[in-house]
Amino acid sequence: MKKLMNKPSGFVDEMLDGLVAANPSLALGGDTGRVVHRAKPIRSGKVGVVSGGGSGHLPLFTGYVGEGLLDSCSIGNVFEGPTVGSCMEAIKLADGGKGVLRLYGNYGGDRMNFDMAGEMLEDEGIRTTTVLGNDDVASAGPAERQKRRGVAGIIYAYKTAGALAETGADLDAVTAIAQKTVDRTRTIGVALAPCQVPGSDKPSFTLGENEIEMGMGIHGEPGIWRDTLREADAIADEMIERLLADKPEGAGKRVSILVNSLGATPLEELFILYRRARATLEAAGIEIVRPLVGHYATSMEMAGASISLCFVDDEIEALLAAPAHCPFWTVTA
Amino acid sequence: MKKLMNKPSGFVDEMLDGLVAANPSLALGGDTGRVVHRAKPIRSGKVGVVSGGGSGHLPLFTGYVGEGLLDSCSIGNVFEGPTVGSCMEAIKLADGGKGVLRLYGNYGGDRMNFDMAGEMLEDEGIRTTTVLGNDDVASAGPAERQKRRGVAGIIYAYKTAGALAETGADLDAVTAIAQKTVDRTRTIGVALAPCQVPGSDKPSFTLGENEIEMGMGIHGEPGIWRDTLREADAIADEMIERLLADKPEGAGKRVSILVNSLGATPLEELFILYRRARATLEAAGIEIVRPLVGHYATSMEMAGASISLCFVDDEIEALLAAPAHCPFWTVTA
Amino acid sequence: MSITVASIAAAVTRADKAMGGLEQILNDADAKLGDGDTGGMLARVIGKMAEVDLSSTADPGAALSQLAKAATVATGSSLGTLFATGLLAAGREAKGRATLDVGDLSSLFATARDAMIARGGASLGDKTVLDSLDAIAEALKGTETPEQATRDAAKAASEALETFRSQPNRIGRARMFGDQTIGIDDPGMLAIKELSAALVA
Amino acid sequence: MSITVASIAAAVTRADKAMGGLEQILNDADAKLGDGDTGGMLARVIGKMAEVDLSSTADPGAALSQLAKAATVATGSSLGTLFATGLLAAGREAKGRATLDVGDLSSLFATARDAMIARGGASLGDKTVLDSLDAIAEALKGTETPEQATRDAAKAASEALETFRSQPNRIGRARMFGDQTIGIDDPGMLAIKELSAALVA
Ligand SMILES: Nc1ncnc2c1ncn2[C@@H]1O[C@H](COP(=O)(O)OP(=O)(O)O)[C@@H](O)[C@H]1O
Ligand SMILES: Nc1ncnc2c1ncn2[C@@H]1O[C@H](COP(=O)(O)OP(=O)(O)O)[C@@H](O)[C@H]1O
Ligand SMILES: [Mg+2]
Ligand SMILES: [Mg+2]
Ligand SMILES: [Mg+2]
Ligand SMILES: [Mg+2]
Repeated sequence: MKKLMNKPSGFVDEMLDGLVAANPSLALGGDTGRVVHRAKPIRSGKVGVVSGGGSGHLPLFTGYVGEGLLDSCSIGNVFEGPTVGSCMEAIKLADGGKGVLRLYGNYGGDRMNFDMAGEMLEDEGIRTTTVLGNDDVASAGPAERQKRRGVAGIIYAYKTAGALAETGADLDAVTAIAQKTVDRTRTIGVALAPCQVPGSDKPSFTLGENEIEMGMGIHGEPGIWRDTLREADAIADEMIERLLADKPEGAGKRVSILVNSLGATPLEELFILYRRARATLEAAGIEIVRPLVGHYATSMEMAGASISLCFVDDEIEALLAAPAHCPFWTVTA
Repeated sequence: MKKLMNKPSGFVDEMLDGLVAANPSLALGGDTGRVVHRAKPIRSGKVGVVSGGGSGHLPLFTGYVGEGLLDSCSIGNVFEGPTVGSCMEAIKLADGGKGVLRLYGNYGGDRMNFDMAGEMLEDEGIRTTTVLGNDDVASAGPAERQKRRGVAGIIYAYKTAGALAETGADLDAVTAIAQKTVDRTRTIGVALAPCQVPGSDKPSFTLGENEIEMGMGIHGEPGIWRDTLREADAIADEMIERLLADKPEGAGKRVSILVNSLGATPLEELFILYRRARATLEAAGIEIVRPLVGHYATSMEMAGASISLCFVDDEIEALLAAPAHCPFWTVTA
Repeated sequence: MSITVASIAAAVTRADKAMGGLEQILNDADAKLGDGDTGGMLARVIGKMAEVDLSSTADPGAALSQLAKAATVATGSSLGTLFATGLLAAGREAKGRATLDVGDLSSLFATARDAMIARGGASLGDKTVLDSLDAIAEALKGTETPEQATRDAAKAASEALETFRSQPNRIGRARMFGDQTIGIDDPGMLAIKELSAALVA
Repeated sequence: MSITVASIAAAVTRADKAMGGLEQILNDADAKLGDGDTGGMLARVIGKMAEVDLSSTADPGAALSQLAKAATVATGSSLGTLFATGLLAAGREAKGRATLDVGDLSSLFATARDAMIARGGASLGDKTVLDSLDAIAEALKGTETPEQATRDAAKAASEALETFRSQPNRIGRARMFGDQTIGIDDPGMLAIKELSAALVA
């Protein structure tokens, strides 16, 4: 796989350099150089919202630092968790004296690092809470929901927690809305072609000439089935069906939907998927609010798409509509 | 190449369906069903700005319909010009009584269709002007600039013409700013891997395992050289060098830059390119204003990137800063 | 011998039928140099023209204009638009005349050719449909009967194709291939040859 | 026989040297089941630890804590963080004691092991570093001299690797491969085996 890059060892740092150079609202911080935070220091009295994860998923995770979204974000090497040190730095940079919500995807390594970072900061008197994104329905059954991985759907929790934090709400309230949003969000992905970690000599997985995998994880984790490519409508139908079969408790008749490219899949194909997903949802009596279609959480040049549904209630819907601005997502009043 | 689609013959119409369904600010119009226009009818007394082109380049062309940008856009099959009929319909939908600027890329077929559409509407009393995007420096030498193709850089002219039109300026003024913006914009692309037209049984071109092509057109038109992949910094240097060697008359020391993915190339790589391009420009004493990095003009799943420079003057810079909103580009005051 | 709205409609029907067997042949020819859509596009354009109801159309000029308009909604390709341009120009020339004479055909083809040159910016000799139309306009100069006209046109289009085969394409997508196009038929010229052959009674 | 800050520093230096030859071996082992970075990551972590200047550090407990902190900035991988967690816990247990005794080692390893279980959520028997540390803690119970300690530890780590080879991985990336992991060494366990062997005088 050809990549526009220099030495693989510089991939992440050069990418971060470019990201903050192109976006003056972002700054790169910490001794580790692996924390992206808002250029404007956090307002005293505001609850901080921090995330983190491996590189290779832009706009996730760093791209969501911005008004009404994240305050800071620690970032690891490609597909590797952020270091404990950078997690500590991210938390400190998001500390406005009212505590910090750690909001990140449910991966073992990331959990260890954020947990350890939190413990090591306890003596500095920073109160932290944790909410784990676990939207990927393909990664474990409904009975083991707490084992599921976090994927694209986490941006809904970024949005609601970020919006509530801007209002001056306290840490418990910000944590609660993030948890509620995660609890009401479901995602499933379908992979068409792999990506390759810079410096690696082979792709992260292999798929046959005409083969796809339903439910594959964003690092190539095994999914539900592998079979020949079929029509987009059939794929959309299965994805929506699987998401609705996993409807959260308290779900009403309104959802926000995110049709997301895993990287190489172009907007044209996303809109073809969206068209069918929307029709299927409407046929099921469900109304779509604030649809999102685009590149929101990728795995570099992986081909495929994911569909996320956030089963909103009035509170979530209002927070999704609140103004927000980061380099990759702008919501205007 | 695997695609998330249904029948190839439905690719464009289903894509357009999804596009307008996901974006309530857009509507699909005309008897041809191949015109995207603002959902809100054009304000009487406002000059209309219309564009058009083949499908397969999202967000181009239809995605730039929105406040402070385009009023309407005609769209053809993948990599084919829009029909004369749809061009006529797009012009009519952009007619607020003060004339319509036709602003599109310099391709023979598109020119014929827009020209013919304009002529056929003359008896309806709609005054039209034409500005052709011709930013691709690889497609002809500086002496034959009027022969150059239009590529990603046209969005700068969308922005300035769209912003000026919103102020109530007349057709001549809107045409003049579009022409000035085109005259001051230069682009070069580099291709890493091809895309495939839906329904075709082979990619639009072929490149060796480790081969790239500098200057290749967005439909695979031959470029300047074909050679082995090199480091991103070397590629960025050559691209910037070629753009600066073609500096327009009157260029000052301020440029806006657009680092654009041709489709499959992920944001990570764009930021690595941007980092170097910025350093090289600064070393040349040039200051960057309003940088853009992302998917702005693609060729479906083609891999590669383009760099555009818009050599701004005060007027252009102010118009780039004016508020604008379309599904893929938001500028806030 | 006069050319009527009915004979124009009959020619369109015939061309439309002929496209059934030609579509793939023309696509294949275009695939060698371009994007392989000449056949599909022409089938669409001529199909739309065949749908036009000319039964109440006053004169041949109006019929040509109506056919041109039908063509414009069906295609965004160069050839399709040029085709419509040529029809529109010929229709304008014929406008108001109740009937056309076979003797007018040469001039109508020349008018179409010139409008297409103006629209597309190509020149005679670039190995395009223009060269076929030019050859037809020339061949029809002395023609007196419709039968002779179709025969002469078909012969001229066939000869033009032969003549230009050994030259390179100088316009459109095919131009990118330069001298590689020598020995290969231009798909637009091939289309004119095959369609005019299909009109021979 | 007592364990001093100096002997801890010496062990780190030795491990750091050993990583030179081990990095590739461990990467290769990880590539079979995971992402092929165990060696690179450990080299980075132990390298950072070797850079720590322990010369003015008061006691072994403080030295272990300092090393743990150095480790946390160098890695985001599971094993690296677990490594730091274990060091931190052992450091906390030893805190304030001017010297440690060889007889304390078994308990320190057990403490590290338990902290790592708490942090990572894996269990003994899952075929991870935990099983190696558990075997070492067990083996060091009766040990009296540093020489005997390193020998016993190396032997225990080696035996644990042998024992678990025929079992499947139940944690981390390797878990995805299920029974395919039978017969393959866990890279973390292999690392402990090789590093403890390198510490044998
Ligand atoms: N500018 C032009 N002037 C005259 N004829 C042209 C021109 N461009 C293309 N053609 C004719 O059109 C044919 C190609 O038609 P078609 O495949 O429909 O176009 P496209 O290149 O848009 O796919 C060519 O073989 C040539 O004869
Ligand atoms: N949760 C865990 N508990 C205990 N040991 C673990 C755990 N996760 C991973 N390991 C150990 O770490 C090793 C892998 O380390 P490394 O390659 O650095 O991690 P990563 O999977 O993050 O790339 C495994 O061989 C295993 O021994
Ligand atoms: Mg063609
Ligand atoms: Mg074509
Ligand atoms: Mg690993
Ligand atoms: Mg790893």
